[in-house]
Amino acid sequence: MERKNKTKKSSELIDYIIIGNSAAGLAAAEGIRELDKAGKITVFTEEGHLNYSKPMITYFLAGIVNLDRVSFKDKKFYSVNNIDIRLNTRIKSVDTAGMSLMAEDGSRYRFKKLLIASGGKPVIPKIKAAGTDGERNRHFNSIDAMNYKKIGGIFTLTTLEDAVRVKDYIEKHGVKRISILGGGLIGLKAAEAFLEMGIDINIIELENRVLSATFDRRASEIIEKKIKNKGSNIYKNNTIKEIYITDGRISGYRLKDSRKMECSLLVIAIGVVPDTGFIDSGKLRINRGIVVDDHMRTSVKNIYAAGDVVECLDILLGENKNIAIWPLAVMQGAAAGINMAGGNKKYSGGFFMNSVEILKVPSISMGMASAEGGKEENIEVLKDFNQEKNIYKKIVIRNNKIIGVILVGNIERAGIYAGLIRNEIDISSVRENISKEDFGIIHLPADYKKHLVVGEGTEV
Amino acid sequence: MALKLTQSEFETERDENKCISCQVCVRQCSNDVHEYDNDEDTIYSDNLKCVGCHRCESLCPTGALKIKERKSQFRTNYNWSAGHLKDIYRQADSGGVLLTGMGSDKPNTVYWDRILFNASQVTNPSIDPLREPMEIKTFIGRKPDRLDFKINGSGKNTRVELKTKMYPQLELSTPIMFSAMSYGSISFNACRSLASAASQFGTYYNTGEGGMHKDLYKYAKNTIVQVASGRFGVDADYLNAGSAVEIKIGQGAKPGIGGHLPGEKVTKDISNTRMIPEGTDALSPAPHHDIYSIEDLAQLIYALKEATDWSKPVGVKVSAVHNIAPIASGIVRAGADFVAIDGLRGGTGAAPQTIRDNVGIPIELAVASVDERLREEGIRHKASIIVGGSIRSSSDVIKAIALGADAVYIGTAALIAMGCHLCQKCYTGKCNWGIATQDPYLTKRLNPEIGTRRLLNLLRSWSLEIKEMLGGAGINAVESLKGNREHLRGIGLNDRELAVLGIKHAGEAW
Amino acid sequence: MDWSGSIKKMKDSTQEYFTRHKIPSGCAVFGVANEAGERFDGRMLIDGISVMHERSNGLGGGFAAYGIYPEFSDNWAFHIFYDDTAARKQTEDELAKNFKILLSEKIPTKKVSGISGPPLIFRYFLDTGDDFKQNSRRKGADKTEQEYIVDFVMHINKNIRGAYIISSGKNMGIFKGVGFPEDIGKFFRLDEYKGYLWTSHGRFPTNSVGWWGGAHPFGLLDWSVVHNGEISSYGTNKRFVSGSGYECTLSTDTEVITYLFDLLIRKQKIDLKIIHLILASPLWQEIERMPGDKKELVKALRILYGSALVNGPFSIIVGSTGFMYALNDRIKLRPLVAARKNEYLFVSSEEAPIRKVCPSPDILWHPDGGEPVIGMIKKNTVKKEAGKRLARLDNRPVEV
Amino acid sequence: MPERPGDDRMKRIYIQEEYCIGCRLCEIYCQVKYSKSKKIIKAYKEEMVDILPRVLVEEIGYNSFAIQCRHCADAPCVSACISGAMQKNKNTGVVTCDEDKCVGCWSCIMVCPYGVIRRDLAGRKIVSKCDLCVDEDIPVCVKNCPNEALKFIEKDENEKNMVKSRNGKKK
Repeated sequence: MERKNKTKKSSELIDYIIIGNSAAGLAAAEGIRELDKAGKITVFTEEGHLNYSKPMITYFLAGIVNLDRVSFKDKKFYSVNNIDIRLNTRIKSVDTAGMSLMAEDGSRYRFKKLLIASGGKPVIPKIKAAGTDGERNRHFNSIDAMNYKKIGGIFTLTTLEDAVRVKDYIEKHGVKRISILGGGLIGLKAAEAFLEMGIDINIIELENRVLSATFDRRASEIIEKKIKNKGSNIYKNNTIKEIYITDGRISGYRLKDSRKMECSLLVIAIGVVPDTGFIDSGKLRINRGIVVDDHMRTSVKNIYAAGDVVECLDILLGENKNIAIWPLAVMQGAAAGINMAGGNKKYSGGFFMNSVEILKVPSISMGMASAEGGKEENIEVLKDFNQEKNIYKKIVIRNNKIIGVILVGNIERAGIYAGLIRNEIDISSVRENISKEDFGIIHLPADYKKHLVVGEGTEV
Repeated sequence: MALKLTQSEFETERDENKCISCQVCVRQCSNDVHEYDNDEDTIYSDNLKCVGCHRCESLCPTGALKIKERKSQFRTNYNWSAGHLKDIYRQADSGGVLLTGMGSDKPNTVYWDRILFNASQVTNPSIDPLREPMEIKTFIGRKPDRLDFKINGSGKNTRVELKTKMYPQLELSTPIMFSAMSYGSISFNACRSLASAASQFGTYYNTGEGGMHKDLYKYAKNTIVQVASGRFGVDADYLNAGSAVEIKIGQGAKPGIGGHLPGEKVTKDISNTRMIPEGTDALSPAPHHDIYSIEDLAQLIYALKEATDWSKPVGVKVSAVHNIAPIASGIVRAGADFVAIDGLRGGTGAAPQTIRDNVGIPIELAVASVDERLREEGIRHKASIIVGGSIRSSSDVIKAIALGADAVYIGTAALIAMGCHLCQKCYTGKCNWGIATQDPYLTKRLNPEIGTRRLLNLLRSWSLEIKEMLGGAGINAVESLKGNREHLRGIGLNDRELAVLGIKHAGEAW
Repeated sequence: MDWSGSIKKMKDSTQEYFTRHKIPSGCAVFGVANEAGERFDGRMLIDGISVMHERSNGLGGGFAAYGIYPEFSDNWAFHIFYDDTAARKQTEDELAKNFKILLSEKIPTKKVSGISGPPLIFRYFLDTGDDFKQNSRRKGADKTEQEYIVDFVMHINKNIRGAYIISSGKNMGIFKGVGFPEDIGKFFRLDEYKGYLWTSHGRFPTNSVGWWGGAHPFGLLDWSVVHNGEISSYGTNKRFVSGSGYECTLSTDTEVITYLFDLLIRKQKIDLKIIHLILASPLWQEIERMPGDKKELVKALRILYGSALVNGPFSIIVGSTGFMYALNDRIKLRPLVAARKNEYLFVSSEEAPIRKVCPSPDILWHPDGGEPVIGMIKKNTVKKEAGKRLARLDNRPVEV
Repeated sequence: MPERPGDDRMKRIYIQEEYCIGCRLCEIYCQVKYSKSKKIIKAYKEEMVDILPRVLVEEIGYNSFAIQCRHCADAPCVSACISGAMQKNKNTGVVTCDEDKCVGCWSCIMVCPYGVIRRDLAGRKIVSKCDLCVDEDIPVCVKNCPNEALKFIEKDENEKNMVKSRNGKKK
């Protein structure tokens, strides 16, 4: 009672508030509506687009889809599900004790249940900079998260707005080559788009190969070779030491190895971290991300979290981890929504997976794919490389169970491996077939095969 | 051996305008007739291997294939027919007995086709089976000489009570049963189709001499278990599981000959069912070595009745041979509750061709003379007569019953319903229709659900046709057809044949 | 060709024809029984059957009468047709060899227009001798007296060309011939006979062959059967009775039905009350609905006597010393009407004859298919009149 | 929890692998259905180039079966779809991919445990999967299976059949 009185303006009490209008947030809204048709749902997003799929922005960039088609829910979604959507509304703070939150405009909202699905935000390293901006001739000593947007030609690429701006910039300045800082997932996803557009790229990667976290050396090599063939370059074991700014726009940079590079557009893609800064954490436990249990409950009653902002069970590690990928965000969101509405849906955990296609070479990696064995006795690695067709397949097996897979060149039926990982299937009886090129359900262990063939649909 | 004196008997005609090289034919032929040439995207066919089973033709999605009999011309010779030449070539190749499958294809008189059935006109109304009851329920088993009753009360309160205890009977919803085909000679899926169809339709199938697979025990109520000279799969459970026991003495396709299931067909399941070691040849001796005469048969019948507590009809199956009438009489007097007679054209999985085509007599003549003989001896009621050996249609059934049969056994017709195309290559074990094979790649092709449905449809359509014909003749119960030879007329038959059949010639009135 | 016109020339081949061929026919049947055993003369039957003139075509008519020979009630009464004296001589030789002939005479007839070419018609009252009376066995042969009679009748009918025994019971007789039944009745002077049970038949054969022996009723021992319809189970029924030694020489439905009655009732001892469960068995669907005991009984009857099921259209009236029995086929493809008035039971193809002789019956009904109509004769009354001399009958009209 | 009506009562394609004879007519007819003319001979001879069958026959020796999208109740491909192209129709239970929306990210391929979604590279990069022939009474693969190894029935009926066949099976 006392707390309520603290609230200055008499604020609205909302049944369900969802922070975040993306995969997890909207899956949760749907989950709530499965059980609760009437309760009020309000979704806050700092972005201005009704909804869009973050992974789609590179497809938008590449021109595969236009702005109308980046949404993953149609326009009627909000009205059909009776959802109050608040665009351009950044939440400034969340009072976990007082069960309320405040928007940047100062309005306060009380909630019965809250879902934090605020996603991730890009990591911007602090880099020495030299030069002035175009308008005020302000000098930069360095760029960082606070100021990088003020310099033309330096972008991150995690929001649709980023993509729109990159696209405009490319067109406006006739950009022919783009540098990408970071050869990880986001970097490569950006590379996929630029290459599709016919733009050459320079990738600057700290490690000795691209996709070092999810690929092994061979897989990285295949991708690197493909990129290099097209006139693009990869600078490995490298990073940007200094950025040169001319008339407020990036004009070049200096690498760790002292090489100076010209550059008219730099995409910073070294990673994302959970966006939790606005939360007055109080009792809400946050590690790298918000800690949730298998029902997507945070440590504070009636507050849930899902998506890229959380860390929850990685079934391969057996412990919580932040795995910022779309499929898991949807599953987490759906579970959170059902639980928020009084249902009981367990999120059974997940593991990392990713699909990227570089210059018509599709690749998928999942689980602990970069493991090479040897270190741990119980890890075994099967590899099959067809140099002629540039097809590579790698299976990582631990205790007779698959824990990691890399497929390059031929990704057909990749999900069968995902199923084997998720269901922790003992594959010792079918080991000799598991890395075959035509591997299929028929090669699976008898019981699991029967489960798939005779059953009607999986509960993965 | 490079020199081949035998020519291919079939040719596959492929319409290249229709062939889409989908390779269904390639995948379906167990004889490797069709081969896909990847370089030319063309399918080539090796006619020499074609047995004319029509599997590829049936599954070809574009109708591009046609199987044709390939008649290579020999010099016309009414004595040395092409068949004789080919047989001799094959014998000179192999030095062995010529084997064949299914029933005789020789142009002997098919008396069914020389007999016509009657219908009512004016003096007697025909009956519409769609509007009036039409009864084809049939009982198989021994009938008592007479019934004794106890009469209680008098006048309107009279109650008549049956004192005689009836012998066990098989109750058939239609006078058609599936004849003996063993698990081994046909696939499990074929057996299961027969069993399940019999069970659903309310008739019986016969295990043949191969025992009963344990998965088929659930159909035991509609099963006649067979005891043959090899005694395969026979134990007390087996005998007591079925609703009747049949002692197999002979089979129309190979009277006087035993059976031989080669070891490669004796799979684990079959070995369990037959109670013999896996992979060993299953040899059925030509005679039962405990039956060298009629009194021995009586002992076996008695033994089987004892073993089944006198609760089931015990019958005897014999081939139709020259002395079939006295043989049948002997069997009835030996205590059999039914006599199954298998005619010259009866089918088989494997038989020496010369036996199949030359030994025995047609079932039509056999049933006529057996029925007549049993009536003359006043013992017709003591046993039912079941006839088989090429019952091809409902009209064959009608005619068989009018000649004196109680019911018929169908084997070949049932197989045809399940897909058999009478290629006569059962003995090769490569049946492309999944019937006469144990190769798991081929047995899959007979989905017992389809097999069952097709058999049920066959039984249903024949039963309906039987009802139509009965109704047309003004009969509404199949009992009134039995031995009713007045409803039959011969056509193109001589006096001797008419006399044996006991029928008048077409054109002769009552 | 009208064979009746030249019967003397054609008689052999006519009989031959009849023994080889079955002649389908439509018909009229009419029967009257007095259950008290009171006798009445044949005019009632003639009157009755005459109104069903349309159901006959003049090629056959006949009557069976019970209780007409009380003075010979313990002796076999044979009515025999002869084509000629040679046949008569041959037959009488056989009769003399096998029986003691108590009386032999021509059956009295009178000229009636429409009746032509009758055969020689004789009747005999016979005694089988002491052997049967004492042992009901004869000379070691395994036969009852009745079987002996049956065998003899079969023998004559089959082997003596030109002779035909039409009636072979006791205290009963069959009168029949080619012509309309009312004319046949007059021809045989049936108004002069008195019986307690009469059946009559008018025939409509579907061909032009008229043969006196082929007219109905058909008789064997005490049995007489008149029948309307054409059964489709003839072959089956024939083979069934043939298994028990009955040889169908006439190829008529009536004959085979007579044998069925004789076989089932006399030999197999099946009670009259359940005989319809065999001859016109209930449908399986009806049997399935019956209570346990009855179901078991009817099922057993059907399993054992399936071949005695009479299939196809029929209505029959069976006469016997003790009863009159009428039955329709099980799906009632032929008409049958029954009525009662006091002790009288009437059964008929149509209602008209009943109304003609009994305008206001106590009850009149249409039996269901397979539902028998049974009139049991009280035997006492019959016995009472036994031993009277054979005499011309008075003309007292029957009042009902 | 309210049931999705689509899932419990929808007709699905059930696989009877013991009766799959490996003829691949299902694949052939599926391709024909998605051809331009829908006429088998024309489709094969003139149009076939890159039409993918949406049903896959897997075969080793005598073991074979045809498998197509299972239209899962909790479809991982729908969760994984980044474009909103992959949708499960709540009324019919059918999972379909809207080819106009699909961007060919292969996320669905990555998660489908049946491996029944394939890359369709004939035109724009999209995925190809079984849509249960929503415009037909019976899916063409089912209709044209000569041995009824595929059945198009409701869940209840399938369970009944399973019980039946289990009774008929060796233990």
